[in-house]
Amino acid sequence: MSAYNANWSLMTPEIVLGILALVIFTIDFMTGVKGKKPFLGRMSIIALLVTAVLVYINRGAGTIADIFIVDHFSTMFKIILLVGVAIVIAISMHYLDKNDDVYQGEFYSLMLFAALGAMLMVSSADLITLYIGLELLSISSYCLAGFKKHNRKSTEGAIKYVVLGGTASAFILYGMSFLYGLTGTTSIIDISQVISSLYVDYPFIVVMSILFMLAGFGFKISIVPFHMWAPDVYEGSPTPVTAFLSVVSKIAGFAIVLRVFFTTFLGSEGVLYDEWTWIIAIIATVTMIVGNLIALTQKNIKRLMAYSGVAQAGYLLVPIAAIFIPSYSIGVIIFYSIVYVFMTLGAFAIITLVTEDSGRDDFSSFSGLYKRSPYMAIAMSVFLLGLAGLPLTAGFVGKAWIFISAAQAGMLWLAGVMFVTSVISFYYYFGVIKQMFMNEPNPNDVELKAPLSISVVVTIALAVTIILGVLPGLMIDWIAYIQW
Amino acid sequence: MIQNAWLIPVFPLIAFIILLFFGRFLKEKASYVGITALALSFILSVIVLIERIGGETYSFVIEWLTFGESTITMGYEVTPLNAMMLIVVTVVSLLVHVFSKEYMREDARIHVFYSYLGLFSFSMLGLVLAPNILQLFIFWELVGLCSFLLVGFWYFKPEAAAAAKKAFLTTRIGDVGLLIGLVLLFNATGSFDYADIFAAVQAGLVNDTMITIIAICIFLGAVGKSAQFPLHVWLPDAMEGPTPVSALIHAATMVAAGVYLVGVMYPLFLASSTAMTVVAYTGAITAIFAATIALVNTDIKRILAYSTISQLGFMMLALGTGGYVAGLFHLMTHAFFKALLFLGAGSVIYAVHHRQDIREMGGLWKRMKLTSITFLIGALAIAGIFPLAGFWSKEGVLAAAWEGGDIFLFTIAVITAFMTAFYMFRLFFTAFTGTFRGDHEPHENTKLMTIPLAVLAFLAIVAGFVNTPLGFVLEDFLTQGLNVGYQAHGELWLAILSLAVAIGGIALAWAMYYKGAIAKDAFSSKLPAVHKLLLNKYYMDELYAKVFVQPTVAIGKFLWDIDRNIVDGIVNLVGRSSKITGRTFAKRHDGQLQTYGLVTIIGGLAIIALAFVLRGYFG
Amino acid sequence: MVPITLYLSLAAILFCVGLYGVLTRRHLVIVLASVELMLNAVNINLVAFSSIGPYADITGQVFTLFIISVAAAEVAVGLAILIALYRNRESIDVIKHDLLRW
Amino acid sequence: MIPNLLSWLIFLPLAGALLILTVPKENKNVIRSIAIGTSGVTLIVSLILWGAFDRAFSGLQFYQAAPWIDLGLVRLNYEIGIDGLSLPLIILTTIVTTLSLFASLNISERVKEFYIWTLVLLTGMLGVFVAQDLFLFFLFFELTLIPMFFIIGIWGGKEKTYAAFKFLVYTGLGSAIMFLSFLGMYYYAFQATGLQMLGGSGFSIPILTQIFAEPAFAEVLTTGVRGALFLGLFVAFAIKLPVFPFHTWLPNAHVEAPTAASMILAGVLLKMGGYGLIRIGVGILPDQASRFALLIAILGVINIIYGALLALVQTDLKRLVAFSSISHMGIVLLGIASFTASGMQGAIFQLVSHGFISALLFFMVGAIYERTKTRTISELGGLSKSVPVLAGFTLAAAMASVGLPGLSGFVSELLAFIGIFGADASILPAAKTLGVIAGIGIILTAAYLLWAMQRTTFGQLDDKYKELSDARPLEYVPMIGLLGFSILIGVYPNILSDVINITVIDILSRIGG
Amino acid sequence: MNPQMIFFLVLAVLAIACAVLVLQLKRISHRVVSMAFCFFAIAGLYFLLGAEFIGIIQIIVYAGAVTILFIFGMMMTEHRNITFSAHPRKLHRVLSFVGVGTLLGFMLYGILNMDLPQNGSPRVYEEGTAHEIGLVLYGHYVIAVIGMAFLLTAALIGAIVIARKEAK
Repeated sequence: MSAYNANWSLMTPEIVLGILALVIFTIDFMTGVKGKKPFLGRMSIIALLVTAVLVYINRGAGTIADIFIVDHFSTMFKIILLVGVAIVIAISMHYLDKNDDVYQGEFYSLMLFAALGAMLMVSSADLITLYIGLELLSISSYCLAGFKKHNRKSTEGAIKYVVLGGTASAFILYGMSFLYGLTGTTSIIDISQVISSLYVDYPFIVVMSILFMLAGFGFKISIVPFHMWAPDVYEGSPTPVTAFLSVVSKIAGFAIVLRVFFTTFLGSEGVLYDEWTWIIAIIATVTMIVGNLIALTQKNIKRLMAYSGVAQAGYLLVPIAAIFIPSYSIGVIIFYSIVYVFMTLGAFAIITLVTEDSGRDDFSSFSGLYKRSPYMAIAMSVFLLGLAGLPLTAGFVGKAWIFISAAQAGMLWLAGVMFVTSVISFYYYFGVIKQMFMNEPNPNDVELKAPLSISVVVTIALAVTIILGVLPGLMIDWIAYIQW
Repeated sequence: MIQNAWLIPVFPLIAFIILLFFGRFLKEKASYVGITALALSFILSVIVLIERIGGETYSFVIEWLTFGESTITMGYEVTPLNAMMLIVVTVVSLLVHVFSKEYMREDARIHVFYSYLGLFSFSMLGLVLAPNILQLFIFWELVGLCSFLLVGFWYFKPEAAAAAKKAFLTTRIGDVGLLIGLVLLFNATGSFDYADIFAAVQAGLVNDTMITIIAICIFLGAVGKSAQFPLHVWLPDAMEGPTPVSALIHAATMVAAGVYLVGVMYPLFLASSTAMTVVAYTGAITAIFAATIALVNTDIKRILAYSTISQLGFMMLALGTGGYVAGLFHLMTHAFFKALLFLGAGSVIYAVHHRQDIREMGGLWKRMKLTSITFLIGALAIAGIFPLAGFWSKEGVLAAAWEGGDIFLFTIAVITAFMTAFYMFRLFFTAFTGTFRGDHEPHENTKLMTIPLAVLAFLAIVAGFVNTPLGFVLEDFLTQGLNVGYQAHGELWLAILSLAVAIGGIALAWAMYYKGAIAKDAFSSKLPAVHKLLLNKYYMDELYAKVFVQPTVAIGKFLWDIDRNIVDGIVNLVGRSSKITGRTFAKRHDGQLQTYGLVTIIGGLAIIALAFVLRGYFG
Repeated sequence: MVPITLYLSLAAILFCVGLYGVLTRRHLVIVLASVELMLNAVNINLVAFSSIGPYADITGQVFTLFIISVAAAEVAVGLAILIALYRNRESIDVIKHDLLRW
Repeated sequence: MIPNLLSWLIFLPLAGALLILTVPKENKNVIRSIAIGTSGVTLIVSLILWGAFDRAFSGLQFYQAAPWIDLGLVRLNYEIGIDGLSLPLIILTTIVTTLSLFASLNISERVKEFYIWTLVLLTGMLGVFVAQDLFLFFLFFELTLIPMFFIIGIWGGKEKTYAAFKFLVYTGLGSAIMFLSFLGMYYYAFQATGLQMLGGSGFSIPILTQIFAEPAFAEVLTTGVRGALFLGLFVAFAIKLPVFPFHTWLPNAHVEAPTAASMILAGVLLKMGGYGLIRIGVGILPDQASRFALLIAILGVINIIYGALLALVQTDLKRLVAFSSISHMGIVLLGIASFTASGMQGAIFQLVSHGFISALLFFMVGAIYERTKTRTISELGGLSKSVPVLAGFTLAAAMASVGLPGLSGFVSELLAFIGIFGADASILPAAKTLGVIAGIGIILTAAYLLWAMQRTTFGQLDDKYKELSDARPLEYVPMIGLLGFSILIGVYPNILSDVINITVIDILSRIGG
Repeated sequence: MNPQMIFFLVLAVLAIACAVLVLQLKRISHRVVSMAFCFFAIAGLYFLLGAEFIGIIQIIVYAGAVTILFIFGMMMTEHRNITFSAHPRKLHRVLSFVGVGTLLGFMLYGILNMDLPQNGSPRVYEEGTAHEIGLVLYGHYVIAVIGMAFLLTAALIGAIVIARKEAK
């Protein structure tokens, strides 16, 4: 119970990452204000990977004072997030290479702090830690979004993000305050034990606080109608930050949604479960429809990815809404998250490469990419096909598993909505593919040389996307049988 | 040899294949390939016929198609009827092959022509040898194809192309009827084999209504192929093909296939009096209908074409009134003399440099002796002058019509016989007598063309003797082992009537077109409306165009509009509307931070409201 | 003897005033201030629960402490971004910042 | 016998595609040779299958099953096998694809990609026909979308983008409905068996067939449920087949696609719809299929007549052929709807036969277009004079399409007609009326094809087409090949029917029970 | 009506009034001052609730630091008496008002309908709340405190980097 005699070794990865982040920050200090510092990027990647390895080594079960949990769930999500951040940093290295006005050391440090926040979030079993983790992630993200401070779009995006993010935090907190007030505890596990009886006593307030928290979390994972910020911020942010937001923020958000809803709000014998699954189902439906429909109209690749990310969040909500066996839904989400991380980051690596090369964010910068860099064009196509959920990519398997899980729960209509909207998404994903393969390159665009970091990221993402698409058993056999 | 009867169609097939692949290199020599093949077929046919007369019989089948528990077989068998038909087909075909060598000499695509002829001969012989109605149908369609190809042989002439299409399409209408008929027959009897079918019909396994429907459907096929009213419109147009083709396909063999079909399926027709009546009336109407048009037409080939239609109607009439042998007998004799007339016409046309209007001919008698004589023989034969072949067979038809008991049919038959004699001699007198009215002086053609004429003339004279009151050889042969009912034989008064009618017709033609005793426009000036009607072939083509073709195309156009604008329009609309919806949603992203907040709040409120209203937390 | 519902109601009102401010004020500084008002409302809630709630214990106040710190940090970051924005755009009118849209 | 022959069959083309990937794109002839070689080997493998196929055994042959993805509650298997329904279509696929590769030799731009996509497409198509697991089936079904999108989109005609996207989204929606029906089947089977799927493999076609045939499960698998599932499947496959009113993607796709792709599209891709309908719709839900027989038959007749009427008024030769495909697919529906051995066999025959014939027609249209640069019927004419061989084959193809005996089209029409006229009145009322109306369709088919021939191969030759070159030697390969197979089936249909028959009997036996 | 109630009402009215004034006042500097008063009022409420430590912190951080921060923010941007052109989006305001009002309605409905047990007076901690808070903060929530430390570092770095003025 007490934090004094807890097994602090459970926190090793977090501690290591924190220290490394500070070390990197210090090194940055000591090497001057400006200038290119690619070694910092490499160090950050190593730090993240080391942490990921530590997380893996440190797996197992244990808690620190009921506020910090290490279990399969958190281990898995942490690894996903750390790898995700590592990839984002690899992408950033190219971006920072191209953009001299961005402070490098601070950029990497903030990324690492954000990663730390995400880790804290994922592991937390207490509303306070959860909130701190969330804010650590959010505040770092706000800064990162506005990091290109001479860019009007970047700062505009950042201010929108701060204001709306702050409001969302207020909503989460307001919801939490009632949970705390009515139970006297902030521990998720303790709350979960009394929530059922609490619900009997104060149904209105309990549901209201669930909804308030859902609104706040929904903001993080950008689901309709809490998604409004996403396109603007995605468009304004430096591209690697966009990647970061669309992957790390979102997946971390999903992790806490799962943690909170599946631990706390399930209620004993699932009493409470009926109260929110259908809401989630409706939100998922609206999210998929709105996200995909708006994406149809986009001409800016980053905005497109934002709306596509909204739609993807909708897909990820489906297993939450369609609970057959909770741990099964978690498996589904984890698999899809893994897949989503690699596909999205692979895509963003190429988007960074291309948009930084052309200086434009619109579709036409992809025009004739196949002629400029066949490998990148093919890889991009694979990622987009994966996001669209077409076969031989991991996205196909991931989506299929979501469908099947929805079917198992008897929510065929939800699977139907998801499928139909996926087909709609073909239109815009293939729109990009069309740009790359069927249009001629812009006259002044020459052959595109990819730097090592981008190539490596793309290759890894490509390999994962295809391998998990063909032999998903490598991952699924393992995920499907873990009792989360 | 009879077991090798399958070789009879195979020889022309081999010729076809050779010409298909090597025709280009053979050019004019292609004709030898064709002629050799047909000669072989002919010899074999003769042997087969002799053996068949000797009583030998043979049939052979292999499994062709299996489905469920049913099996369809293919093979060949020799029956009296098809033994006779083999001879008719091979003889005419052989002669046409020979004739064409000269006639088509100048055509660069003569090898193609011969290859088509080979394919046709193969198909026609295959049709004849078929032991079941499906196989018959298969070859039936193939002869249709050949007809299409040959009518459209001069494809660069738009009329020829149109005629070819028309020929195929019109017969196709009948063929669909036939197909449906034989499918029904199969479903009713479980087999396509003639023997099985007849056994099933005899055993009463098929109910009467069904038999009638099937018989009429099958007859529909015959109507199309044999150019019976109302599907006769294609045959006159088919004269756009080379004349030897007209002789072979559109006079002697293919068009007779319809009659042959009814003959082959005769027991089925006999089982349904309704079907018999339909056949008889269709035949009668066709006979007189076509004859009336032939009265006024001036195109030598078209006159013969209408004559053919009319004669085919005659055959149908005979079959429909129970004259099984009479119909088939007339088929045989008609094949010879009509082929003769067509080849004669071909010879004339060739000589006058491809003019076909009889008003531009005249006086050919002096210039083309042999052709004229043989043509005259043919004309006499078709008119039914004793003792030529036409006399005997036509008398049989009249006898059947009389015996059938329907005086109306008989009257029509007699009137048609009169008209036949009249228009044939109108043609003869106009084209062969008087003065030449063309611009190129015609000459007699080479032996290659005249010898076939002579042979056919000989056949036109003698072919009738196989079935005379002195000995009904053909009848005995054809009815062997078949139950086709009582066969009527004409009495003497009928023969005299027939002869009288024929002579009357000739006399009238003589008076009008040779002697000039009666003005040529004696009738047409009195009945201009009728004349015009006849000249325009009763406006059948126009009627069909108005009633079938144009509406179909109009419906097609209408549906095409619907398809593009409505069916596809809805699809596009769905696509467009999702984009529009998307844009509407996207408009909420107006860049205003506070709009975002508001949308979020309102969305959240909507969820809360929904949750609370649906779940009933109020009160 | 103030019933807790009054505190909670006060918090709710403050929360909504703050929210309304976020949604309608055009001065960005005030918008950020409104966010702070919302957070303060939450704090009132927490402290009220912590002290006179059904399960009164100190955790609520600890939570409040964290929220205050975070809010301060958030304000700092927010104002920093605001300043950067102002340098770029010469305006702190919310409505003017609609470069990113559709 | 070579083990895992079917897997070889499916993945050989993929291997070929990978091999091509390693060849520099300048070596066009090497690439072409590899592509043709690969598909040739696939063809040989399929012929080995043909030879080794046991014609007296009604179950799945060359069966192979391996667990693929274990999702905890459900296992998705790599389950493949063929029966008399799959085999003819496999042969069709390999033949048409191989021959279409010959037809694509005139493609000179981005050769490498083209062949890679075509080979991937081949894998997808073969996969559809061998898959015995619904999930695997769906995977391959979807897989065919991607290459086709690229092929139409890159090498297509003027409106290629529109056509490619329409194809993608429209047929993608079809797959969506299809997969939803699969999920529905899985869900209800899952419920029916008390959440214990037999062997955990909830998408296996043989297992689902058993479950849906089990009377004990009728409480869960009510008529309503089955009916809804069947209708879902029907709509899904109707889009692919395509059936009026879901056909509008087809004319666009066919017209814009390059020749080789049109050949594959019409020759094989449409067949996946018919195959799926028989294999899954009729195979798993036979009672529902027969319940909706009238609907299927009426749609079939509408297809025949509608397609034909539209073909009649087309001015673009290729579009005419496309509409003729729609018309001909009506025969498939009609055959299925009859629920007789002959009708069912007629449907399968029609799938195969139309595969050859339409591919040939598209090839001919492509060859003519390549030379004259126009497909507008009114601008053509008299081609028999300048390109007699091409014109001859065009005519032959048209005749085959018309259903001339001796060519494969006739056999399928005959069988379908025997079926429809012999249909059980309790399953399909008014069958004969429908049959007669369909007969009108045959006349219309003759009408539009002959009219088209009259205006293209026949008639006066325009001077600008005087100097056209006739067929190149390599063009003979697809022409003779496709026509040859059509003739082979037309002359001796037993070659096909002895493979199909036992499976058809097996499928039909499920309806009675 | 006990004194606590009177104090509460006064402070509550003050807090709400100041909050409203923050939104409604014309001059930006007045608004910030009004905000500070609001924070003071809230601090008063904390004292009323017996949470003296939080009250003090509220004054130090909010009424002090944050307010100063806002003033800085105000000074560094537009600090004169700026008037915006007429609000172009009336509908937005109306909708916002209705929306927020409805939300408030929901919240108040929920709160006022809560049947909470009456807890006489504020819970009293013998050694003061600061002591208790200290124990819990550095005991149970030590992880959160460390996290907080990182958060502040991150905010610091971010704020500096972004707000730093440099020649461009």
